[in-house]
Amino acid sequence: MIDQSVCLAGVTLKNPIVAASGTFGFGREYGTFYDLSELGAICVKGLTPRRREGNPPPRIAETPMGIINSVGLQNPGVDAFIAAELPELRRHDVKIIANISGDTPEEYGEMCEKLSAAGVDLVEVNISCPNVKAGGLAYGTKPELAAEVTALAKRHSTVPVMVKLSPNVTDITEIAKAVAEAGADALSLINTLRGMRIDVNTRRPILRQNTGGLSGPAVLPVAVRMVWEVACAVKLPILGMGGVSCGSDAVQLMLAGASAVAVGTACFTDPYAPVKVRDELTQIAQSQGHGRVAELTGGVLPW
Amino acid sequence: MIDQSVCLAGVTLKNPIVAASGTFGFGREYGTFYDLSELGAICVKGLTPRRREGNPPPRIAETPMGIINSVGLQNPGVDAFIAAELPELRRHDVKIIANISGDTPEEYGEMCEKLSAAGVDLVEVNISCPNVKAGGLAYGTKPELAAEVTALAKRHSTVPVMVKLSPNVTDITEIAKAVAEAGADALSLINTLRGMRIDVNTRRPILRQNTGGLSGPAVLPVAVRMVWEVACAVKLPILGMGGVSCGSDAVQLMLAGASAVAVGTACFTDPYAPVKVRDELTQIAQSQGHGRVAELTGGVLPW
Amino acid sequence: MSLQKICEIIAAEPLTPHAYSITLEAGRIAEEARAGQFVHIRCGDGLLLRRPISICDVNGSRLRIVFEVRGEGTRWLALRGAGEALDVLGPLGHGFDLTGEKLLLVGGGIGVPPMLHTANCSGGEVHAALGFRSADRAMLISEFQQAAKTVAVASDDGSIGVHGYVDGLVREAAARENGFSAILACGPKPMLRSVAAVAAELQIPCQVSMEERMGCGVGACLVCACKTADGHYRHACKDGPVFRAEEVCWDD
Amino acid sequence: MSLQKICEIIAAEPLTPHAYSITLEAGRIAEEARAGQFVHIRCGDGLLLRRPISICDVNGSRLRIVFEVRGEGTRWLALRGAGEALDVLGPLGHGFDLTGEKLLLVGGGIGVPPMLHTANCSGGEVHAALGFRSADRAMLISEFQQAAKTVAVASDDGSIGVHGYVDGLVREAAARENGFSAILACGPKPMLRSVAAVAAELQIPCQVSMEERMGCGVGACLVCACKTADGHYRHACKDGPVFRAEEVCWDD
Ligand SMILES: Cc1cc2nc3c(=O)[nH]c(=O)nc-3n(C[C@H](O)[C@H](O)[C@H](O)COP(=O)(O)OP(=O)(O)OC[C@H]3O[C@@H](n4cnc5c(N)ncnc54)[C@H](O)[C@@H]3O)c2cc1C
Ligand SMILES: Cc1cc2nc3c(=O)[nH]c(=O)nc-3n(C[C@H](O)[C@H](O)[C@H](O)COP(=O)(O)OP(=O)(O)OC[C@H]3O[C@@H](n4cnc5c(N)ncnc54)[C@H](O)[C@@H]3O)c2cc1C
Ligand SMILES: Cc1cc2nc3c(=O)[nH]c(=O)nc-3n(C[C@H](O)[C@H](O)[C@H](O)COP(=O)(O)O)c2cc1C
Ligand SMILES: Cc1cc2nc3c(=O)[nH]c(=O)nc-3n(C[C@H](O)[C@H](O)[C@H](O)COP(=O)(O)O)c2cc1C
Ligand code: FES
Ligand code: FES
Repeated sequence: MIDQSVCLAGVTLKNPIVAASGTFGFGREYGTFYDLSELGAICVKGLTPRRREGNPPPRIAETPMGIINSVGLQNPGVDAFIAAELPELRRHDVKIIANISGDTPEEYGEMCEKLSAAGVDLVEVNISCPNVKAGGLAYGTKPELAAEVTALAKRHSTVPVMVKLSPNVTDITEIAKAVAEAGADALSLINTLRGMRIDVNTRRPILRQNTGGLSGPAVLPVAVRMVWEVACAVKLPILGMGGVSCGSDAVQLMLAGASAVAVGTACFTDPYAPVKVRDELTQIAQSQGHGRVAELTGGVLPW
Repeated sequence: MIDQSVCLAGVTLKNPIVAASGTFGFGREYGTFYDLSELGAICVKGLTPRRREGNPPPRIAETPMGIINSVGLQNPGVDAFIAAELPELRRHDVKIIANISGDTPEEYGEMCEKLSAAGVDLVEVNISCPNVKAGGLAYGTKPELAAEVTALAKRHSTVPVMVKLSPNVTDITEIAKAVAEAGADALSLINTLRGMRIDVNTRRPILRQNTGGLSGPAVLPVAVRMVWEVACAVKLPILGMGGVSCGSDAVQLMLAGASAVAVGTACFTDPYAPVKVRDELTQIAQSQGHGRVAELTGGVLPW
Repeated sequence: MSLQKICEIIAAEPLTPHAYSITLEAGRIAEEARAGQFVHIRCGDGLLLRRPISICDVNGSRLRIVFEVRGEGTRWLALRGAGEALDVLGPLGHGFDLTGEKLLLVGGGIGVPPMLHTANCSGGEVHAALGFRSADRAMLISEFQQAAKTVAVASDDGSIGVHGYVDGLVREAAARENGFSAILACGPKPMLRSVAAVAAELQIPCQVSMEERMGCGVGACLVCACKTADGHYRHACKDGPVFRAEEVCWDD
Repeated sequence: MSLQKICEIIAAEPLTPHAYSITLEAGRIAEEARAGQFVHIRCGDGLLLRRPISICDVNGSRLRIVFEVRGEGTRWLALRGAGEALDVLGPLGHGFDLTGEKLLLVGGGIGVPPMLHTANCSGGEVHAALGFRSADRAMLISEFQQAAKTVAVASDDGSIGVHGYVDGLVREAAARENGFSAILACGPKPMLRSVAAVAAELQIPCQVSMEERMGCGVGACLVCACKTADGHYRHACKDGPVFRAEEVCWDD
């Protein structure tokens, strides 16, 4: 068996597969299917300073090889997470990434402080949630704001800070560079693309919020392109995601420049998807003669 | 049978289905399958002032429910189109839309002049081709440049000018507004999203250009969202497109605000797709009690 | 404990012109299934989301589902035949609380099937009140006659049973029998709302099974939000699909 | 004139451990097919792009294709059985020019099947030179023995026929027979390049069938670009797949 470990911003994951934020709760549910220690890391549901109820339903709709969602960051708040969920997660041999969203840069700082103290392994700063009005997407589309949030998160964190980028931008490298200069330790991408589906009979958008975030296989080619662009533009390690449902999808993202790969929507189709993706990815790396899966990172040979 | 005709920037199409630019050549090939007069309009392959060879192959790759292409505007040039193709197209009872791309705003003006004189029904100004270096995408992502090109195209046209917007932007309404203020008579959207696919064995991007434009069902939710956003932001008629492969897809775009709908990639799967989409769309409008399919436009009931 | 299993189809048949019945060899998914739980079924390679379908009945390791064709997924499901395999996740969700001597089970339309399993699971005396749109949509009545002490039927158009809605049947049953420990109901939201209202009026504890669009089906993605009376959101796949009627926010 | 037709599969069988043969009831698509043309086949609902496959043989309204499994599409195709239907577009492309008294047909690997139809279509004398990777990939040899005056076989590993490449066979055939009017070839690009080089050296006109990734298959989308010697791009699906060897740009 080849070496599956990868390094993400100084944190060693035993394998490159990460559960994507918002698709894996706090791990409890999928933990009944397999041991969470099978994964490299778990990125927990997006946290906010205080409990959030999220958006009214329907919150999900199916699209061709994709889904759109508008959960709107329902979560118990960062304190409840630390008190009730983190200890449980910590019982598994898996790295924990806390995904955070704030309304102001200060809120990001506040959460980073608490989460660092509580001992998560990495903080993922979500500046790209398309489903909340304040903050969220706005931070992800303006380089100055993205940099400001990043700087504040860094200042209040003792663990590495990864910034999650939005694909809903004209030039993702511009944001990536701003965030890199502001001190981010890693980047993760892509969050969801904004989409809409209308019920032709009722004439209502299926999502109660009208629009939502598109994820799933449909977005894979956009994710591969963006990971490649960002990898070419900045030197930071990348957690790649967007549409991964099999090993070769994950290999594409690693070749494009990702150090690790998150699996999200695919869990809904198959709860075992992250484990299967890991095995297939390892198998591909091995059959290509690699001693370590980490050697895939950045291996694309552009024309 | 209900009234299928729709009006796009003052031009009456006998039905709302348009062949999307670049997927239908100059009509000759699909004309062997059915009478081109079955369609509302044909948008011809993107034209440039002079003949272009396009990009080296491979120019196409398949992705989940999508394709990426990098044709790079191969075309015989606007003069050859007018001399050799337009007369043939004119033998059919179908509106002709000339899709144009230039390296400079002046080139757009030049082509508009020639095409207006030659008697096309509408000019579609492509400021959003992701597959050419100069011009193209750059015009589509900067409101000032988009406005400049639009103004020049208008000044040199005697037929209505429609501007084709890129989805690879942070805020498509910003470009739409700039183009509307500059005098555009209609908008068309979406062009392709930029994507990439890597062959995990050879490690080469499948497209010789590394990246290309994503189209097909995968992008439908993005198209619906953008058509809706643009329809809410500007008063211009919209030619909607992106991922339409059946009648209800087209109805979604019309409900979101499109006056007519283009069908592109679906032709590759099924040459009869435009005709089938037309029939299914008519059927849906009729079953909903409409007297005219045009009544669907803008009929969405947002929450 | 939920499981994923590739289940062989033992029998697949149309039950009415609108509904289909499929019986699966589901192993532990069947053995562990409780009343009111559901399974989450993958419907072909082209659809990313599984479809939630209630457990209609269980016989050892065999599990039966009954469904109507509503869209792409159920259309695919309706085309399956014996010998084929289905990818099933289950048993999922929080089902009915069956404590009580005497239960009134209320089903409306495609909410009828799960009440059969519920009838078969309950230890005490059960009575059933079933509502259908019309006679050609009526189903499972003989099965209910085996499982329940009384079975009352109503239809919207009077083509079978009493002309009217199930809440009428509930009133009648309560008037006829005395001392229902609980009313358990599954069906469209407007029906559940009226049944809950009648139950409240009669001061009989009521549980309702709610539908919501789902992603994961196991409680991880939080898309299946059901608004509760206190303004919070709970989740149909994990906290539900069965809720106490007074927990539910009945607005809209 | 190209047509779209849902064609019934008359026979489907493995031909070698790697290749499959499917015979279709293709009506006018078969009747109008010319040597070197191809059909564009839809491979299931999940794949947007059709797959181009050469016409291997025609018998009245029946059309035969032979293909290897390379990826998702051909894997789907290999699973089809008699009685099922395929959505076929064809006949497509510009085929071989068969004028000439005496033709040398050269096929390499999965480029062998279309040369069978070519042999059967040509009026004059035909000789065949077939190359395979190894004996277990060899196919259609007896059919060629019926259709051609001589059939020479080579394999990369010597496990069948001559140990070596088809360009060697071409040299030998040209030395043995005299006066080939033309060499017609189909196979991987490196093979075509060497066959074209030998043909040029021997001053025999040569036509080659080129592969390129396709979209529409009919000439409308311009994705299937083949670079020509003069630096322009022509299109495999419409201008080709058969080109005169000297038209082709052989670089890279
Ligand atoms: C807990 C639960 C139990 C159910 N039990 C049954 C049953 O026993 N028999 C039965 O016939 N139906 C049942 N349903 C409804 C059934 O899930 C839907 O009819 C089905 O999902 C429709 O899928 P489709 O692909 O045919 O429709 P489409 O409209 O094509 O589905 C598109 C998407 O919307 C979702 N969706 C559409 N309608 C519903 C709905 N009413 N509830 C939830 N999601 C929906 C689908 O799951 C899918 O994700 C149940 C629903 C829930 C939540
Ligand atoms: C004119 C022509 C005639 C052909 N005739 C035959 C034949 O008779 N028998 C046979 O076995 N094969 C033939 N091929 C090759 C065949 O088209 C490919 O093997 C097939 O498309 C692979 O599809 P896939 O889904 O299995 O592979 P994937 O790799 O999954 O396909 C992905 C995409 O790439 C395209 N693609 C991959 N390889 C090729 C290729 N070599 N040529 C063109 N497109 C490709 C596919 O069509 C599809 O769009 C022919 C190709 C052309 C252009
Ligand atoms: C239901 C759902 C909820 C999500 N919630 C979050 C979230 O809270 N925070 C976040 O950063 N991303 C969130 N995402 C985005 C995913 O983490 C991921 O970036 C995206 O889904 C693309 O990956 P996928 O195609 O593998 O799902 C969510 C996605 C889905 C589908
Ligand atoms: C092969 C191909 C070539 C295209 N060429 C052009 C073009 O020349 N000009 C243009 O404006 N759009 C071009 N497009 C974009 C389409 O017109 C359309 O905007 C896009 O494909 C989305 O629609 P669809 O999903 O129905 O294909 C091209 C698309 C494809 C697939
Ligand atoms: S469906 Fe995912 S939490 Fe209920
Ligand atoms: S495949 Fe479309 S032009 Fe050849």
